[in-house]
Amino acid sequence: MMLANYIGAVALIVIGFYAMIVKHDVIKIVIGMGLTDYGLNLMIVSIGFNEGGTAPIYTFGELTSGMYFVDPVPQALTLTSIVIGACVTAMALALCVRLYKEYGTLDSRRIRRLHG
Amino acid sequence: MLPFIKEAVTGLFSKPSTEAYPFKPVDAPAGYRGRIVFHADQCISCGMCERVCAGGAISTRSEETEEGTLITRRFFLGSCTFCGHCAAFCVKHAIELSPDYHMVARTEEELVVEGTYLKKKPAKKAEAAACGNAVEGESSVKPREDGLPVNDPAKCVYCTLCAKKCPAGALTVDRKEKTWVLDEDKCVACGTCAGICPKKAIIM
Amino acid sequence: MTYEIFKHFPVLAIMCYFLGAFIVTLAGKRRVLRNVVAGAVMLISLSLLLSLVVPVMVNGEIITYWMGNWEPVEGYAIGIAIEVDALSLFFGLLVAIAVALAGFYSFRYITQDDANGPFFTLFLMLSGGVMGIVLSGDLFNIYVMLEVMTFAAVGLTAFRTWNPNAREAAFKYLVVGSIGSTCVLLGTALVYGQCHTLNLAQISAMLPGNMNPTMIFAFAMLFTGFGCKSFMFPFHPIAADAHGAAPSSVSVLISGVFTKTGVYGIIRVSYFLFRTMGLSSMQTMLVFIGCLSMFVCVTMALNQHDFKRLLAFHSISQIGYILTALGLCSAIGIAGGLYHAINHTLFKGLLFLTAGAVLYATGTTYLDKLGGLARKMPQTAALFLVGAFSISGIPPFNGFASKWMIYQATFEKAAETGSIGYALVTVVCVVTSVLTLASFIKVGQSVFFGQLRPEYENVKETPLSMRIPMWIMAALCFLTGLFPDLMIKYLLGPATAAVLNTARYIDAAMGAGYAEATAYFDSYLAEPVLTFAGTWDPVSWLVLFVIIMCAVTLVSLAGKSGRGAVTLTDDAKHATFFGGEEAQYSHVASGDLFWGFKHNLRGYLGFMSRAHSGVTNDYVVWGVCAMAVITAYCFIFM
Amino acid sequence: MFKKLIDNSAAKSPWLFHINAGSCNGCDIELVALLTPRYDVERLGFKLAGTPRHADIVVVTGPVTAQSKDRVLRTIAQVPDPKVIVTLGSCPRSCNVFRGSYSVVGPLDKYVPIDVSIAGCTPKPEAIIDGLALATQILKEKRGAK
Amino acid sequence: MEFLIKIVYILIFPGLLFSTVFGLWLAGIDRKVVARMQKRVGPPVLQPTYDFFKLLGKETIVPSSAARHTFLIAPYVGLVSLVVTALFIPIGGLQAFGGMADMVVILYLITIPSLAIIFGGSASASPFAGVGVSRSMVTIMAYELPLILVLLSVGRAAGGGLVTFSMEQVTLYQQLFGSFLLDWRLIPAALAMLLVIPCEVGAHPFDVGEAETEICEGPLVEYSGAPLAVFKLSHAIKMFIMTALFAALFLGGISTGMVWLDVVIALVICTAVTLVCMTLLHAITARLKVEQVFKFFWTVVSGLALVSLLLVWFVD
Repeated sequence: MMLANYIGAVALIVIGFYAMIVKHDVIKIVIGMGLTDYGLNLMIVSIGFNEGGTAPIYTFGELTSGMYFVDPVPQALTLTSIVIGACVTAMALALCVRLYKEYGTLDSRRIRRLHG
Repeated sequence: MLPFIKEAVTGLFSKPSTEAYPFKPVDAPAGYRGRIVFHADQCISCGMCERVCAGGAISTRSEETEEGTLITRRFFLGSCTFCGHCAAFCVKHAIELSPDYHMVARTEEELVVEGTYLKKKPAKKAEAAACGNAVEGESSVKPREDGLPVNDPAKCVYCTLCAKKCPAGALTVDRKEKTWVLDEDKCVACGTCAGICPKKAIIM
Repeated sequence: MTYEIFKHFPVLAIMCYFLGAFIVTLAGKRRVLRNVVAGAVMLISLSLLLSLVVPVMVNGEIITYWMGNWEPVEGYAIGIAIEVDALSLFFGLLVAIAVALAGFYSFRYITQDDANGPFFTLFLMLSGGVMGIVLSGDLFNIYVMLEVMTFAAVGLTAFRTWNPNAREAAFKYLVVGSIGSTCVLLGTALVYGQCHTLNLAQISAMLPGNMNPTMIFAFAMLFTGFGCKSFMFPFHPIAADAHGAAPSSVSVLISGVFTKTGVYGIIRVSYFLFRTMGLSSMQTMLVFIGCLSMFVCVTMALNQHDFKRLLAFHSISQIGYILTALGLCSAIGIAGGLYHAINHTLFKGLLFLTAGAVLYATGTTYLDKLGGLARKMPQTAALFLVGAFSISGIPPFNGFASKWMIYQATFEKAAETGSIGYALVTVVCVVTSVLTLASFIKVGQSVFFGQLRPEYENVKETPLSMRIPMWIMAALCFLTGLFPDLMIKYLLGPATAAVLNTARYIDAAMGAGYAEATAYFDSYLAEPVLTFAGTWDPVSWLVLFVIIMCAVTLVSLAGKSGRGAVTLTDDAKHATFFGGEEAQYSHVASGDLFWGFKHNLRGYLGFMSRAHSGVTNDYVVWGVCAMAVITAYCFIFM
Repeated sequence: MFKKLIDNSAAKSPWLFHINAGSCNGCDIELVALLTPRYDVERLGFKLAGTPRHADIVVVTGPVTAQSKDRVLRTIAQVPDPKVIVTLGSCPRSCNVFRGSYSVVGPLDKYVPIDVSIAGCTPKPEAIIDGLALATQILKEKRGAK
Repeated sequence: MEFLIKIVYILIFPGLLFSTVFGLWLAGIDRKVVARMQKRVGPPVLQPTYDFFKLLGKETIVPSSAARHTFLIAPYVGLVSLVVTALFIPIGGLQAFGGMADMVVILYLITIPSLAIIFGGSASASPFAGVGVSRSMVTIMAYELPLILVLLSVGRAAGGGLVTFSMEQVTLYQQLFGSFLLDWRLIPAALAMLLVIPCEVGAHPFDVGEAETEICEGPLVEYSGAPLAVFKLSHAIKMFIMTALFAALFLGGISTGMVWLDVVIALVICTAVTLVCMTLLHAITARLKVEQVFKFFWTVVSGLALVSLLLVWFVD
């Protein structure tokens, strides 16, 4: 089960990079960035996962000695990283809008005033 | 590059080929045309030199005095091309280009060569009448005593070359009328007409 | 502990920036109030860090602060730590100084922009992010700060609404920068998976010696990620774009400070966390990347037509120096690299500020459109010369002192390893230095000297409030170059010792004896002794210079009676000699220069110019390739 | 302190700047001939300078043509004091055979005072040496007068 | 007393006065011998001195479009830094201030005078100067690569198994083990150095930056009077410094036990090196084009130096 998670994560990251490398539409590049991010988040969550673990919520009543938690730290990390990813996507899309206004295109091959 | 090294090293140890000029005077080579020397006493004021001078370096200034006309011929070396035409055209060899090349001056005056002579007024016009269209026979034309040219009408073909060449403009020749007239006042007796005449009709 | 009070200073220094960032927005359109708040924040932060110099640098304390008082329990550090050793403080000081000077410069500089309200918010966020990275003792915290910093930097890059290139640059920066962030996050996640802790000290106690393929991968990822943030070789084009488009005072931060976080990250990763720098393969890699960055970027810089873009390429070139020096893994190399880091911040900051002054005065930084400004802006020109001499390593300015140490380091490394390759590294360094000089002569000739363009007849000197930060930077450039001994004693020596003494860092965080118990640290290393293969004594040089200058002056005064007059008027006699023609505007500048060089290297230069195509996808390809190559290299040689 | 040294050196190291004001090149060639091993004026300290700013002696050849007039005058003006102006050959002195041409506006002394004229068309190198030697004397005089 | 000796060092012997006099003398010798090689008489040996003093007496024209301060200050900075550099180079074992700067520092210090010329020319705002600046910089780029290779070879050879940059150690090593010129491994480096010297000094055939016939002396085009004199003096002193550097690097081992004799020998060597690498080269070559200079130095000369480095590194 965890293997599927990792494969999924890697697949997402690879697809993300693929989009960033091959797709010339800047929106698609942003989508690629997003995909990479999601793949990573998936991976981090998977790292903290323990088979059969419960949610790391400390309640006196249900806690027994045989129970163990999933690692809460990666979840915190993932949350942070999701927020950051969302910010980055928002920022990138905002820039895309401005780029379209300024260049009249979303083709990355034509947005190359800075070169050489 | 190696031959050059050889050349340089041999150059270093051989005598320099430089002239020691300012310390040791150097003569100009034969035939060098340098500073103009004007022998004023030989000049007959024909003006040929002034005519042929390309650079316009020669000018004449004349001044009437009691004894005659005081003529000053001025050669401005600063305008001279040293072509030697003036000397070549001077029948009297009054102009000479010396091999003196040292023509350096701070002022204009130092570059001027001048000569002055007095052209005396003609003493007499005695045999003036003798000229003109002589009719005394074929070979009766004799040179005049005052050195002015005489035409031999028997030989003359009235080609007008002499009139064209006369520096003083003293000759008037008419082909139709077959006349040859000399203005004695103007004539300087330079001999150009005699020299130029194709039929050798002018005698001096 | 006598230093108890100092414990709170680092976190305060960070929080100051973030607090300030939001308080500034309250000031709204009231400019003075905003400036006062921002200025106070920057000064407080700076003074907090300066007060740490004595305990950390001189007395060798390592200050650890646990956020929320979450101290390690049973040898596991769960809380977020702020840990300040000499290395962190070194970079922290560098950040605080650069931020303060750039900030004070911005007060006036930014008035030309239409939306200057959010500027200081972003600016202080950026500063806080950078400060957070260098003072943090927590890997994930570093990532978060990295993102905050990147975010603010992207915002600031796109900030200039009237600069048509700003959005493009910001977008590329964001996309390619995201590769770096991805790498850092991936590495962090993998490290956490292995160690179940994010505390730097604890990781560096646990990881070394326990390398497995996952960790090698994690190392490669972290290395690439921080490399991306330092804009090392294949990531350099975005740096050039971003520096060129951002306002100059921000460029100072991006080039002088932002890149240093990457360097700091690389030091932490390879000297502390994984301790891989002992491997000759790692040294070779870092040195190779350094040399490549150095040479490629300096040749790119020679081809540029924009003042700031040229400076941007030089930033990466200088980062190449730093990486090379750090890659040597010898005390003198590290000291040289750190020295160059602080010098680079100073002189590149100065140069960016002069570029900003030119932009402020004339409205352009395009080299072909400038010229002769030294007559109108003499002080800016003088400051530019100081910066240019520093960066090209002209004694006695600071660039030379650090470059000299780097040469010593490379050459000694060559002798030590017997490998001639390191001697060739010295050669590359020297050649790069000369090419740097060349490109600054190009800038000098194009912007400050040569003929004054007629349209700049009414240009004025930059305002005093902008000149003061520049003069301070220039003075620092001069002083840091003049006293390398003091620098080594008080800043570089402790920092170098900190780099080489991982055990102390671990013990400070985790309790004494922790390092010895867990891993391969025998004991503390002695203070590193820096021995040089040569000597350089700038103070004596200066003294001799002054003495001889006095002598020459005296002689020339004595001979005044016979000397010709110095005349300067505006008549035909004093017009420029144009072979007799009337003086007219004719400026040999920018692209006209260095034909002989360009002609001989035209193949290479043309190729490089085409390769930097400006297409985002190409840069992503480079980044991904770099990631792949570094990973493969690590797997093969570790 | 160095006044005497400087005064003495003034005549020993005259640097020339050569202006062609529409010359036929004859004089130019002769001037350059001075630098050949045969005449070698360098032994007297003469040197051809690349720019009027370095020159002590300005050597002008050629009648001053309409095109060159402004250039010549400007270049002469740009020579630092003390300076000496030398005309080489007959042209700059009097326009020589070019006088009256629609394109000649000379001679030079209409515009600037000439210190030394070297006559000849072209002057013999020895004459040029003489002229330049005279120019150095003038240079020294001017230096002394200051 | 110590202080007085230092002052004498600074102002008289290897310092200001001596380097001025000897530099001008070297320049004079150079001009004289070039002339003799070309079968000319040539100027008197004191000619550069006359030139210098004459220029001092000339009017200094500051062009109206120039950046005045840089224009006037640059020559003096160049001169003074050059004289300071002279103090750091051992002359026949006599080290005035040996322990203060090593070879790499000297490598950088000798670029300062070139920079002074470049920035001075740049400040004069002449397009000729612009071209000259460009060319001068290309020549600096050209010779720096072989020069550092030469220095590395010497440093390696003098370091024994290790390396050194110290001039003192180079001298010491040569005193113990003989001059480096006698070491076959370093002969290519010495040759390279001999070619670097004229390029650094800006002598024929590498004087593209100050080509007086093409670009009106390049950066010096607007200079006149005293600043020009100072530049000419710098040029002369540079000849002295570069040849002294060569003497120290490759012929440092000559020791007779008497310091003054060593110094005299070193000065003779300086003159000889000047004659070989500047005078002879001047006499037999024409000026190269700037891209030829660059190519020549980055291929042939660097190649020579690299061969030496490799030999020193791998052959015992």
